[in-house]
Amino acid sequence: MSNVLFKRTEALTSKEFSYCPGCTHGIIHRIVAEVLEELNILDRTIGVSPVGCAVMNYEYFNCDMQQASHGRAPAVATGIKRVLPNNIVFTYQGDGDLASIGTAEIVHAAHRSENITVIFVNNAIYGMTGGQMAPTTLVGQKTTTSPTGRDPRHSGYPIKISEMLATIPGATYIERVSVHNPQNVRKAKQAVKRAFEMQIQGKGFSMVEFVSTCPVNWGKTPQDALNWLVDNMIPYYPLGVYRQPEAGEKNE
Amino acid sequence: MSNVLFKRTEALTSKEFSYCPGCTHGIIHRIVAEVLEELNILDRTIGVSPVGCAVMNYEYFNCDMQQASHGRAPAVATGIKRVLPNNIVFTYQGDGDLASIGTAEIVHAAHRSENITVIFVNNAIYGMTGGQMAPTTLVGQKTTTSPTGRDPRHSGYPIKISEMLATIPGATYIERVSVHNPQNVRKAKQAVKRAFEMQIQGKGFSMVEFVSTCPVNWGKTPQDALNWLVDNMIPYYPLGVYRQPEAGEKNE
Amino acid sequence: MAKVMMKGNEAMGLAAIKGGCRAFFGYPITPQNEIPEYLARVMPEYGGVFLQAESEVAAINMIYGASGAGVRSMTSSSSPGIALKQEGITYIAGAELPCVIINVMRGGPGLGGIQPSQADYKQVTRGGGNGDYYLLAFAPENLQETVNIVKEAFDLAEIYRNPVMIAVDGLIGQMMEPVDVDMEIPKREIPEKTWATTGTLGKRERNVVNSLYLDPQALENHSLKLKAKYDLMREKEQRYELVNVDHSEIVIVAYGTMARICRSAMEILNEKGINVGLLRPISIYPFPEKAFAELPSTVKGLLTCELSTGQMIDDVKIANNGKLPIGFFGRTGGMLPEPEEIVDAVIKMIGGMKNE
Amino acid sequence: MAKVMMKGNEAMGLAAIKGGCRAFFGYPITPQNEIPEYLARVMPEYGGVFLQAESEVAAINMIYGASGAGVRSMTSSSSPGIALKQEGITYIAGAELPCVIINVMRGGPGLGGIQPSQADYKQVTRGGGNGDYYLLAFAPENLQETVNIVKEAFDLAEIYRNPVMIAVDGLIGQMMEPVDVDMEIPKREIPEKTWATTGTLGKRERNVVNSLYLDPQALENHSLKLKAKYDLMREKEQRYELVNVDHSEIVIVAYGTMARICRSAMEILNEKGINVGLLRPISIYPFPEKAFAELPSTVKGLLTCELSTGQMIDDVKIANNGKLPIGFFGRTGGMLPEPEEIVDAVIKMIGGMKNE
Amino acid sequence: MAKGRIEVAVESCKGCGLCINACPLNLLELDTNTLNSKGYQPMRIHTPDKCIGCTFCALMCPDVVITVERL
Amino acid sequence: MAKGRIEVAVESCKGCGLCINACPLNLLELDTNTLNSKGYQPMRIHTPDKCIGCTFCALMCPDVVITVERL
Amino acid sequence: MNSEKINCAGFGGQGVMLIGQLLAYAANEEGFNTLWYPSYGPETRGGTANCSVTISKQPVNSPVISKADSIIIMNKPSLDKFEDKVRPDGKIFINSTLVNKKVNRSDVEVFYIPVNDMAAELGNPKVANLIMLGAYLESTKLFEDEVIIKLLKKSFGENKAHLIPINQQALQAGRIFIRQ
Amino acid sequence: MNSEKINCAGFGGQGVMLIGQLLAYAANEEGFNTLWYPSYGPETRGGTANCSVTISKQPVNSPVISKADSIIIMNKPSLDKFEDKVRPDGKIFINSTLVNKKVNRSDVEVFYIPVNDMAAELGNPKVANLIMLGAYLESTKLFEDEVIIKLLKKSFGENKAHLIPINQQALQAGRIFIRQ
Ligand SMILES: Cc1ncc(C[n+]2csc(CCOP(=O)(O)OP(=O)(O)O)c2C)c(N)n1
Ligand SMILES: Cc1ncc(C[n+]2csc(CCOP(=O)(O)OP(=O)(O)O)c2C)c(N)n1
Ligand code: SF4
Ligand code: SF4
Ligand code: SF4
Ligand code: SF4
Ligand code: SF4
Ligand code: SF4
Ligand SMILES: [Mg+2]
Ligand SMILES: [Mg+2]
Repeated sequence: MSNVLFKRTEALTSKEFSYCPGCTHGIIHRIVAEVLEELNILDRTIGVSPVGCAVMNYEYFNCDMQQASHGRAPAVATGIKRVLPNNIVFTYQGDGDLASIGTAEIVHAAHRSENITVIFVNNAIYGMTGGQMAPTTLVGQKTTTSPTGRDPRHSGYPIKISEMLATIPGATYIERVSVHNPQNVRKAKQAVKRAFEMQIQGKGFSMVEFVSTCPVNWGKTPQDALNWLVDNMIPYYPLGVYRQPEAGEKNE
Repeated sequence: MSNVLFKRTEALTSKEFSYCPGCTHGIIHRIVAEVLEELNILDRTIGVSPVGCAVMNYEYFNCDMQQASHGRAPAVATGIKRVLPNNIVFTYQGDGDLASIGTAEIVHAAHRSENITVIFVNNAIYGMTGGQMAPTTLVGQKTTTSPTGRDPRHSGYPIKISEMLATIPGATYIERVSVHNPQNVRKAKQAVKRAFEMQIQGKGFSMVEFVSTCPVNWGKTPQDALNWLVDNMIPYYPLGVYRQPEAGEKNE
Repeated sequence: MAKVMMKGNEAMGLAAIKGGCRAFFGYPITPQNEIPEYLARVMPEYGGVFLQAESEVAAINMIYGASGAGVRSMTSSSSPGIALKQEGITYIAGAELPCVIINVMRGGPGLGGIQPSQADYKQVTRGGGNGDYYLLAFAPENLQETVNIVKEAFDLAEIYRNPVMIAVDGLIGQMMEPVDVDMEIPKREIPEKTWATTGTLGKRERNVVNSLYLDPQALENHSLKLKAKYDLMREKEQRYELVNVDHSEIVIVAYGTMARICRSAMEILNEKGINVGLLRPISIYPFPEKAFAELPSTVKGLLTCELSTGQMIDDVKIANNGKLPIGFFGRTGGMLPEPEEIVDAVIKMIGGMKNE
Repeated sequence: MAKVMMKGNEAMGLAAIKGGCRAFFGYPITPQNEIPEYLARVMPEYGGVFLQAESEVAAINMIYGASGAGVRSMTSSSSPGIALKQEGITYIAGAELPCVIINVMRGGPGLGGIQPSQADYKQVTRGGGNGDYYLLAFAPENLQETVNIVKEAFDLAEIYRNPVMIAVDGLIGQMMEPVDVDMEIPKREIPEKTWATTGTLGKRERNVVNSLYLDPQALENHSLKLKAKYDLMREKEQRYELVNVDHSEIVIVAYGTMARICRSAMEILNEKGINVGLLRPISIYPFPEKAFAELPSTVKGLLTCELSTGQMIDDVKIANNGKLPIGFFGRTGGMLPEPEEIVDAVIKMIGGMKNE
Repeated sequence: MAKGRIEVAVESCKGCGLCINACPLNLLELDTNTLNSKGYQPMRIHTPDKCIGCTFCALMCPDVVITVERL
Repeated sequence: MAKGRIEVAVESCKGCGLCINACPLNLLELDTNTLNSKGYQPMRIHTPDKCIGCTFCALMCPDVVITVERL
Repeated sequence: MNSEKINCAGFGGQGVMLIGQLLAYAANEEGFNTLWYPSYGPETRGGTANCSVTISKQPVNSPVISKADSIIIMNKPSLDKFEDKVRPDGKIFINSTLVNKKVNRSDVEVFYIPVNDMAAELGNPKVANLIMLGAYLESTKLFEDEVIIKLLKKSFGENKAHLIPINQQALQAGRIFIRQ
Repeated sequence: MNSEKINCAGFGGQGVMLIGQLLAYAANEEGFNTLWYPSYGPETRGGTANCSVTISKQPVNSPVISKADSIIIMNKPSLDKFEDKVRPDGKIFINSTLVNKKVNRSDVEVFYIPVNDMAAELGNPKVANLIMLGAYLESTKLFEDEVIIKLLKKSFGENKAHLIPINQQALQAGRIFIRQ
């Protein structure tokens, strides 16, 4: 009898993703879902959906979900986790959501070391609204609100969220990953697993930042988008662990 | 004929400060005002008042002023500076204002490297509203909303704003100072002068963080408050320059 | 139990706990600070959560999370802080979550002042968020009523799955009065929170808390469902007090502290032989239109009195529907009238009517 | 000039520039994105400022700063984004700064949907901020009217030193129609901005932009000054169109896209021999109460039609003051009725009136 | 000869091609003759015999429409 | 003998005492016999002769009520 | 013609919005009143995109088209969605390359035009929409090709000027198909 | 007494709020209706602080005191502010240590009590407010000292129990001053 090497995780519902073809949101969803399944926490997990292309992922993750207002997912997650400390709570947020409008909420979730896990999908653009500039948009990158390319004299240099949050004592675990090839997909999954393990162990705030693509608004084919990501995003947003607890500690 | 060694700067109006006796807000006001006078920029300066004990400092600084909503002074300053790039624009903000509700606005003013100067007064408490916990309140410090002392398991460790903002490429100049004795008052004035000079030279975002006192809500005499600041605040919030431009550069 | 003296804000904090509140998220603002400060001390004794949020915006979204997780939760703030919560509030209404919001009103607009005011009437009753939604909103006049309503609010919020706002002026928050926090409130059947996201535990279908309906027909259906709820509130939750309206020529319409001041004015008027009644809205959404139908035909005019430049008067006009002339007396910005000012306003109105 | 085809959002962007707007601060949200996107391209050509803010909250506070500095400035957003701006808006009103705010309305409450809606009527006309303040608010029905009003708005904002909101449903933002952006608008005398903070340059007393008045009497005076302004608006700025009201038995009250759909319904009704009029508010604050006084005595009923579950109807009730029966027809959540639905509603209303 | 076998939920495939690039043996292609009901040309394996069951294609599929079995 | 002279706007002094600690020569004290109209005991210099005009007191005064002159 | 109401629908990327816009622009050029209005938002992603155009000698009132005079259908889901939305005696233009279904109604005039195949033949799959537009224009006699080409020239600018001939051919191909 | 309305005013820190609160608490203990209401906010910082207390057999309606029956004045600015706010035949209790001014009105009963000096004599400057309260109670015969002491005991708890005697002396001192 044949042996299944890979099949769709049951931590995803059967609903088809609404993402554009080749959008890495889908890969990231699968990774998160598989981790929830493998850690056997799906049935006590409550996820928080952002406002962004992933807004409807409450239809995809096969667990209890709350849809949060734009940028406020960490506050919503805080509300949930504080009243249900034994449940697992995660947010899933884009860069417009987390790095722009939701800056205060992510900083203070880290600051209070809320025992939640944040999945941060940085595709350097506002995907859902049609491709406006994000704080993470690269210098020179053309978007609908930076039609001649992002100019640092006008808009500054892109903000590096993992680096910034890593200065906060309460930020227990922070890693930046990518899913541009199968090797990195595997690494990314390890990172997500470590992040949720932190939460299970009560160690406080954990976040995994994915550099991700938006083929449609970048105006590229899905594969070209991945290549562009490797050539442009990763050099500016280096992958790696930005913060992890020292042995035995909760946080600093 | 006698020679004036020190007199009240004309960059302050004659209106008496409403601050409590011994509150270091007053010293900081004087420093900022003297710098505006000495750099000869008072008549083209527009200051932005916060919501906090300093809310009425639009009555103290002898220049055009705008009173901003709580935490949004950097956004207000951005609005002013973008339309009047040749004017000098500064904000004056407390730690509740800047480090809590206004986190997104200060981070993104730094991120865009708005060419403004921020005077950040960190007294580790909400002074005006009667002594609630701030994100900067020290561990163990008792406040009306941390009645048994700040507990890091509940509220995390205090956030270090200068350190955090220093990771942002657009943050051109960041220094933390104190005014607990005349020597430090002089140093602090130098820092404020450097910060405004950055702005005059068009170098982008500058901020001086003052560790400051709130004798009334700390429940201490003014001098004891200064001593407590030296013993407790400065060790956690070390003084010094956290970011300055490398020679010739605007920012990173 | 004997009545104890409590400050309004603290009494509301304790009443919330007695009403089953086990999660409070808020942000400092005068004149409501004693609510969070009290709960910071006392909530831990009840095993509940007290957390100071980084902002009003964060606080209301924490409420969304905690209510969505099935826990009775409350936030409090004052006027500009409530303005900041508007997006969060419309989300909570849209997602049909219960919660209690206290607005200890101060003078506006903008930063305004910190003295007592009723100038948020429209902010409270019309919402400031987007879309077709309303809050159930109460405006009590003394601490006993306030405490009872805060307790009831948690039940009502769950029955209607809707946010309940309690709007008191700063004076009610700051004053002390004797109050019995254990006074019985109506027992109601509270529906089970089958919708709460508490983890499926493998025992039920997953729950989703959400206000997004991309299909316009679905969103219309949702809005009509909400509307049916508001219609039901209108039918069932109108609350008001009628004082001395029989044989009165003029009826004052006033709520909260303004109603108390009007009561004193009525005493003075009574001494002068002028018979004046009071129609006191307790619920301001739904506005007690029924009370107007109960007014006897002796009534020849209504005098709306508010601590604002005139906001509730629109609801009075709608309820009155052209029947009686409507006068207005208001003070605003934190100014509290002396009863004599209302006496004068009533006398003037009577004079005006006579001259017509 | 010949009319050119423009998308509503882009036409509003260009109209703003023609109206003297030299600073735009905004944040992306559907269905208004073409406004910022257009201005990102075009504003630099006019030497103006385009900046995408980190949030709606930041954007409205940038407007405060830029307006306070004397520059004509504008922000735009859509329903939940406007909810987030409420605190900033009450500050701007409190500090008496001019500015223009565009709300391209979508379905609510909460995140709701992104299809056209008029369910922000109360959010727009009652404010959602604290305190006694109002916006001057317009709700045009086609692109030419929209463009003209956007241009005028900058003048009106400065004349009244008050924010002006232009509320259009998403359809007006998204559609293309022929439009002449250079059509003349009324010339008005614009007061000098002596209050702007531009640096004293040693030439004048310092200026302060502020909404704080800790002394309640000062705040009351300030509120009364604002009220006088709103009363003046009420007197001078009521705008409306009356269509075919003479000899009509029923007058429809509708604005924006709903008014256009009603016009089509009126044609169908006309063919059926039923004479129906239209009272179309163009200003929604001040609400055109004067228009109701102009209705001839032939009119026997009003039918309020909205893309909401019923919000403007409160203003209709107030303006009508009990005179005529008021019916309601609404679709919401992004649903747009076909003209036939309105035809049916009118016929039903006539039937109902006959039966009474 | 094949060590692995893949199955594609063709109706759900969006034809993004990420799997194609991921396959170390270049076994995959878009089926230019088909258009699924969503309007996409779905992926197909042109040389199923060579599949080694490495799952790379599945790891990269954003729509999680690939199942891989060991033979 | 004095090199400096200080002047205090007594009605505006809040009696906080920060100047007192700052004076390197310990010349300052609160005037316990006076209460200004704000209700504070204002600062006074008890030994004006010794003032060296170092301005430390003025640098530390939060209410900017001290003027220092060189003599 | 007194007034014409059109719905165009297809997959995002098939250029249905452009068909509608060209009709609206042309109408404005020719002195008609007109209104173009897209369905917008995330559901256009992957799903169907569509737009409505009203062209009229009178001012355009309701932007909502209850019953269209013509509908242009570029894919199958759109036929399912819009088949009922055309008035009796109206016209349905169907991209028969992608729609292998027939229209159920018998009270309308239906044109099955294999525009994708025809575009492939012309050597540029992207002009399928212009072939459809040509067919529509030929059938309704609304506007001449010149008007459309003038508009395309303006919008293409110099960079894309070389694409004008192929678009012209596409329009022609559509017209010829109808004539036959 | 049917009803008594009192204003207490002074610098922040002089304990005027406590005077008012003790009166209100005592009233509640003794079965009266009562309402205490502070002025609040930043203007209390440095400026004057004051509170109003209404004590009544009837339910308390307006919390606003148009004309007080008694006012307690702990500093000079408060006298300026409140002098007019007492009804004819009302009482004014003045801290004459800090208020070196006389009351202008002749239609009221005025008590000049040097409470700061007296407190200094008692050895604890902080009890000036209790001396004032004692004086007020003696003059109005509202409550016995026992009620006040019981309340203070409750609020002081064990930590501050040692302060009870000095407060008791202060009340007494105030009473004695009035009696003389
Ligand atoms: C308060 C508010 N502001 C703005 C929007 C509009 N909006 C929807 S999604 C989005 C941002 C999407 O960008 P991002 O978070 O980067 O997610 P992505 O779509 O790129 O995955 C915005 C601004 C909204 N719905 N609510
Ligand atoms: C939107 C809003 N939220 C809250 C408040 C209340 N408030 C006034 S001042 C203040 C904070 C003061 O703390 P901080 O910024 O540290 O200044 P400090 O008084 O300590 O100098 C707060 C929360 C307000 N006015 N507006
Ligand atoms: S718009 Fe971009 S981020 Fe959003 S689903 Fe499409 S490709 Fe992905
Ligand atoms: S409350 Fe604190 S920060 Fe505010 S003026 Fe007083 S001492 Fe200074
Ligand atoms: S499992 Fe490996 S070898 Fe087989 S098709 Fe997929 S990527 Fe190619
Ligand atoms: S990666 Fe998945 S969706 Fe993309 S082409 Fe391959 S099978 Fe289809
Ligand atoms: S100037 Fe120096 S020496 Fe003189 S009083 Fe001041 S601190 Fe003392
Ligand atoms: S520092 Fe200034 S305010 Fe303080 S006591 Fe000295 S002179 Fe007075
Ligand atoms: Mg993004
Ligand atoms: Mg502070």
